Amino acid sequence: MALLETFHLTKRFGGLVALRDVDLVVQERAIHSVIGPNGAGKTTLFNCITGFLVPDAGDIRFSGTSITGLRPDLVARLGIARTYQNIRLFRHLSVLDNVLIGLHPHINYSLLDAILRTSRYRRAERTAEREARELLAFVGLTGKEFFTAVNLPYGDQRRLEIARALALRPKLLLLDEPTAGMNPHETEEMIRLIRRLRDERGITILLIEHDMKVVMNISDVVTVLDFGEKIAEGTPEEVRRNPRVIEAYLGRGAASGLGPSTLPLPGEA
Amino acid sequence: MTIAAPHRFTGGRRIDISQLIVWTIGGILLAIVLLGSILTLRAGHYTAAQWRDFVVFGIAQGAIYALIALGYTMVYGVLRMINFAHGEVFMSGAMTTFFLADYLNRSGFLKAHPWISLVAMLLFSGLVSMTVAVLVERIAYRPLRGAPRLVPLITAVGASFFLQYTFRGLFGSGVRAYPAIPVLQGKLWVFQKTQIAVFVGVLITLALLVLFLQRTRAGLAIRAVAEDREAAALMGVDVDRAIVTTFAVGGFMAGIAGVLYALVFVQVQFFMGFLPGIKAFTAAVLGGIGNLPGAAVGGLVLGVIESIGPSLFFDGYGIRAAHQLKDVIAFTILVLILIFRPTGLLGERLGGEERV
Amino acid sequence: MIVHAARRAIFIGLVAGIAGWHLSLVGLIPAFAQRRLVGDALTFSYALLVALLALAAYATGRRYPGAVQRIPWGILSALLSSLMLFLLALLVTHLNLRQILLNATPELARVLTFGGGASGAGLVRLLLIGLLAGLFAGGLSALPRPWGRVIVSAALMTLLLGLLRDVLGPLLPQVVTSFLYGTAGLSLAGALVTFLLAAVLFTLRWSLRAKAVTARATAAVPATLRQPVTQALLLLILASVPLWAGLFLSNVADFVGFYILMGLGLNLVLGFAGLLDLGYVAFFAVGAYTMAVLTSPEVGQRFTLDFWIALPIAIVTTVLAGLLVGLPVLRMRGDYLAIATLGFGEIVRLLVLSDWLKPYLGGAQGVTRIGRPSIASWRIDSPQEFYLLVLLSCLFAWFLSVRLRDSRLGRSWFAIREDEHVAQAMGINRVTAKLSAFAIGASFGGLSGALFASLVGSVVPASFSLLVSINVVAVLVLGGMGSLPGVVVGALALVGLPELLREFQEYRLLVYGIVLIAMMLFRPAGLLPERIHRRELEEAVEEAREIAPAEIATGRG
Amino acid sequence: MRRPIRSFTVLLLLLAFVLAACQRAQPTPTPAPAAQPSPTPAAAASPTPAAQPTPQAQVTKPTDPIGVLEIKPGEPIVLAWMLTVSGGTAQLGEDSKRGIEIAIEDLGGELLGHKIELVGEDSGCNPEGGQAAATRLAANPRIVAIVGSSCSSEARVGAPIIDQAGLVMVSPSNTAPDLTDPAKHVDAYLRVAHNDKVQGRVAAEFVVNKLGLKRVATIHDGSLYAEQLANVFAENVQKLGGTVVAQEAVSPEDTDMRPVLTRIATQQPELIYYPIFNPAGSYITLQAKEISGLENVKLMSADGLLEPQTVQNAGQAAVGLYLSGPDLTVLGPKYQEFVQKYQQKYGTKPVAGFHAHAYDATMMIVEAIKKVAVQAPDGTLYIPRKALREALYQTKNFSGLTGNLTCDQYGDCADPKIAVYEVFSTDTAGWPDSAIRKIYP
Repeated sequence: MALLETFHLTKRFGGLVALRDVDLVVQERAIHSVIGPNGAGKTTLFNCITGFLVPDAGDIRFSGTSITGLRPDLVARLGIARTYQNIRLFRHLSVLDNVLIGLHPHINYSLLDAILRTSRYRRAERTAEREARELLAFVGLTGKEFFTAVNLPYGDQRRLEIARALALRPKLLLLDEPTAGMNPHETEEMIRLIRRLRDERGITILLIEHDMKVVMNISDVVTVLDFGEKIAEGTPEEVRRNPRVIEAYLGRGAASGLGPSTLPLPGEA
Repeated sequence: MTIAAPHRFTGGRRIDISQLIVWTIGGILLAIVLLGSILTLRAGHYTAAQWRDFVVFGIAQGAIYALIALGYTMVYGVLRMINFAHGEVFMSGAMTTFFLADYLNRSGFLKAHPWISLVAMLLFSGLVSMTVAVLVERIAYRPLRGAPRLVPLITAVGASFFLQYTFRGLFGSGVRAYPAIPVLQGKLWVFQKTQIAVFVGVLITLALLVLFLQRTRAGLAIRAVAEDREAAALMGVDVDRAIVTTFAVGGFMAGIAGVLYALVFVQVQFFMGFLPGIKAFTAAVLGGIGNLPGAAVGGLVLGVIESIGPSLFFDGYGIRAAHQLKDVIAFTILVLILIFRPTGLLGERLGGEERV
Repeated sequence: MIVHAARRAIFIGLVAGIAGWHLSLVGLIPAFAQRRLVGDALTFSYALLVALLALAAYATGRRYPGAVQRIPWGILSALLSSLMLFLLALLVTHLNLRQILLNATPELARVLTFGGGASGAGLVRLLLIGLLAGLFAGGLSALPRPWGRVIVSAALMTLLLGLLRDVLGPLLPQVVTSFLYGTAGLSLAGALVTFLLAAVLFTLRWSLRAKAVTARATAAVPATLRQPVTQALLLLILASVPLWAGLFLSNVADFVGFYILMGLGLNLVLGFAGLLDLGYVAFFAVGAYTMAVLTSPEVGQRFTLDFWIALPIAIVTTVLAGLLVGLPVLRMRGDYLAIATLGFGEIVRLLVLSDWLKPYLGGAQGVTRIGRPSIASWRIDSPQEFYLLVLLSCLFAWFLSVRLRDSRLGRSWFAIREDEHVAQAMGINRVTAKLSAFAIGASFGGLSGALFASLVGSVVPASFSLLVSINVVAVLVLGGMGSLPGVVVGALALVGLPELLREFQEYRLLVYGIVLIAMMLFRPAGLLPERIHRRELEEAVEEAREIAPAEIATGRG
Repeated sequence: MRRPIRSFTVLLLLLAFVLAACQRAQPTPTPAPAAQPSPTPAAAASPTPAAQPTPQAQVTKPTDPIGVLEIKPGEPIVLAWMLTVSGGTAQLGEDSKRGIEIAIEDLGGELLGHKIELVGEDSGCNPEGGQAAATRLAANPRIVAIVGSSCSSEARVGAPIIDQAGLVMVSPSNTAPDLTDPAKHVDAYLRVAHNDKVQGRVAAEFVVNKLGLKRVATIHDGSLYAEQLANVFAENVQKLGGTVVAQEAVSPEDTDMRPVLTRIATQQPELIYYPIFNPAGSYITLQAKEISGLENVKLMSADGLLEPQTVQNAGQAAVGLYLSGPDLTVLGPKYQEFVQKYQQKYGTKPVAGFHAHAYDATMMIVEAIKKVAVQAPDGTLYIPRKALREALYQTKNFSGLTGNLTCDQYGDCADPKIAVYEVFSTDTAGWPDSAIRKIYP
């Protein structure tokens, strides 16, 4: 069953067309990757889905209902969480607070409860903290609850960002280059983490990734964007063989900083 | 695989109650202003000549706003920050030059060579303001480059008060009156000669500024930094130097504005920079901040609205002493522009930065 | 190396000299010439000059590891500054600058040269003092860890006590007063005793704190504050202020209270939610004017309400005003927000000033005969009685601030402050979060305004100028944005102290300017940084050191 | 030893609080400041009738409903000023302050064996300044009485605060009718300056009768003084058969007066009366003649602009300006003597119009203190505050520099002599004679 669908999604910036008639179907419990050279419109796609950009035309549906033009916070509350290419944590807050903020929509007490510290407030805060600690444990940050986010090592920051996104209890998680800047070992771990997200928590994953190894390794479906248009879609195997994809990458490979060698040729593992 | 779209989305963001309220308020204000104007015009208290006078006064005042606004706009274009202390830069030139003017007057030089004296005063004032502007940049802004945006804004406010009360301490809180310049007394057609001097001064300064930005290496560097600071740095532009130049040029113009202000309004004091500063900022925003012609147009438009507004908008309602509401009009325009068209009348030249 | 060091010493010496010129010519130094601190000799002017020289020496010397280098370079720059000061004295004496520079008086020359005048004697005096200051500063900084700090703190304490003679004198038992104070300022013996006592106290405090640190207790001060006994004691002291403070001090305390209230309110907006509101005075004005219109027989409907009925109405009105200001500026950030709110603040002032609204709001003449509160048969009239009301309001605002900070609303403000975009992606409704910050923050300002109007008995438009907003921002910046104790410290230092030092009044805005710039340059987190923030930082750094020493990024705080 | 005593006093104070609170509830709800001043001394309330200290009084400290000030031997008698000494109106306040200083000098700096100490607060010629200054002065319990304020706006908000604190103030230069209006007058407030009911009338007579002008416009700046004087003037002009064609307002910070002047020009006035302060006043003087339709209009202002700054700032444009104000030319030889002292001490002739008034205000206060003060054998001086006020209200035929002063029950003590001056030269070196001359009456 399709969790997220876009129909003829189009977004322009002045004269530049960032997305043109993009149709995308993300199946439930899939790990779905979006790839494409720089400037292909991947991040714009994410921004449209999460409500930060209003598409010029087209429709976005989440679990069958249209979410086009919905305010970002409402989109988030429906169960779409995201991370960022250049990590965006609440830098001067503690690790725990970062996650607690993610839990914001799920904490229910009134202002009066907070002011009077009613039992309801205390219960909600306790539950929230427990859940936050669980999430931190899940991503492997136990013991660092009271670090300030900026002081975490790079890999931990990535993980914290995921924990924070998980706190929204999302059905769909958008990951924007989760392995960027990581060493092979860290990348390994991240791949494992992403798998666990789907397997243990049943979260559908939409992924932007530059590292082809990662893409080919974990994706169920891969969509390829080029100049805002969808040029291919299918299993990693299919996409890898698609001549248009090879052309898109090879043709401008040097210019986009992505040499042909990064695209694993057929036959490679 | 193509799917026929079941629904084609055409509208923008779904309607938001907060936005609705804001638009309603804006609409009501517009209606009030329009109705007031119609009532005033139908009452017909004012002759055409008087409306013309209002416009003339507005342009004279607006030209000074424009000159100060250029400094705001340049700094904003380059640094993306509001140089809150710019009004004080303007004041510092005017205040200091009073003593030169006074000296020239006492020694009789002013009477004998009014033009030379005027040029000397303009240059002197420009240099003083320039020095102050550069010092402010060096001390209050440069060490904080790269800090969160709030931080230089706070130092700017601090610098503004520091300068105001420094000048108060140095020269006293009293009002000083510039000597009259003999050749600029009297009228030429409907204009005072001083007003004409202001227009001419503004035009020349603006022309020189455009030439400077278009034709010199320093100007090129400034434009490059305004466009993209990192890229400019990579291309070998000395960013710090370009920024200092910006402040220097902006300061120089503020200094010139200071003397022109003194020509028209005669009296100067330590607090004189505050209101013109805010107004000039309004003008810069009105024209589209970062946009040089915009600042000039914004200044003139603001000056004219301020001059005409109280009579045109409020007389029809029979509001007492409507002139008092002049600044309310200016500030309301400021807020409305920031809400409804933050890119200003002529558009913001230097896009790129997200302002959701 | 030597050339570099010399250049540095000369540079700092010149900068300090220029600072000295500035302070002299704006009149700050001569203004304090009559304020004697210790005995008949040490005036506040002299203390300022010596402090300037010592500071120059310290700034020059602190680069170097040992006393051997610190002291001579420090002395060099202190001497250079002294020379600059002497030069100014010479200029002032021999050129007639008074026509232009108001403060270039012979008196200034006398003060600058420590009474020696612009002559050889003056030069010798100045150089000698420069030498001593350099020696002193260099020596202090060369002392082992706590001692330099203890001596400086004790000296400052002594000077403060001397400065506050007129205020403290009448409060202390007469025996103490007559021992401590001479005809003006501290007596010599009094100064010595104060200094020693203060030194002992600071040493004690330091060693206690050192112990606390080794015991790994989280931040020492808040922990002790949190203990109920300390809290109760503090409360008792605060509540007893009107009994011992007298009319004048109570009045000052009231005004400090108004600023604490406003500071706490702006703290929600600026400190917590990160929205720079330069028009905060609008809320103060709305509160004050609502109180005025409702309780004064002079304007409006000619009816008067009781204070206690008017107060909640005033607060509700301010909340509405907060929403009204908040709505349009929701989408703005940073500079634009600051300017737009500034515009709002000015609009409010201009409207209450206008003849147009005069029948309702009193115009430029304002409104007088504003009602005072009474409880049963007790009419709260004097500043002393009012103090209790102000104190209660401050405590309430503090309490509310703490509770909100620790709630999900507080967290959503922090999120907006840190990254508005991400906050939205985390499901935080920007509209509610910002509007609630504006509305609740405004209500504190309104409360403050209503109390202010009632205490003073009159409101006039000029009381609600931009300066009030700037004042509140400065209070926050000094104390530390987001820090509640910071608000109190900021208000005491920036509102209380100038009230106590009459000569200071004229220079208070100059000092605000310096405070705003200097704090942002040297200590952006404020004197008492936001507590959570600091605690986390300390722990984090400490623990992280054990785990991954290489990867700690130095935070902003 | 002192400690227990102190805590005991604290307890007593607390008790006193409660008692005071209970007591105050019972009588009429009228609060103290609104109470009408009684022209006759309330026999029961005021302890020491006018005469010199009586033997009984020497032993016991007098009582007084609003407090008794105790000045121990060696302590000074503190007088205060509350004047505008900064900004555009600085000359006005500075001039008055000098008047006070000369008065104290004339007394030899001493009164009843105590030194006179002068303290003061800048009140900035606006309500906010008055509020702040009054609050500060009210908080200083050592002050006996205040000379001030300079501007009427200051007094309107300041006087109630002073009143509440139990102090008394005598203004040298407030002229707004409101301040001594029976309905609005506060008990603590007296003045030796003329009431503008007089000034406005004289100005109107001058304009209509002497100049023969019928169409006038007025401008005020929102200050109490300007607003009321403009109104009184307008009323009187109408009474005398003229018409008031426009009544406008500017704000003290305005610099561009051309739009408002243009609005006035639509009504073609023959004279514009703008009794406001500097710098706004000078802006109007400077800009009025630039407006088409106002080329031949006459300009007239009042004592707020009666200072050299007006001429210095406006230069040639000020020539021909009429200014109403206190008539100093008819004052006797005592005044001439005073001016000489002034010149000796400050190196300039008086710079505004209210130095003599300040001198008189000070002397009036000193007289009243002499009347009510009670001296204990050890030299301690007791000054009952309510009695001091009453003594001031009883001032009769007090011979001052500005005439024979007699106070009425609403605090008006002046012997008003108003003149109209004309600016004839821009030379302010020999102010006032070198720049202005009296032309009426």
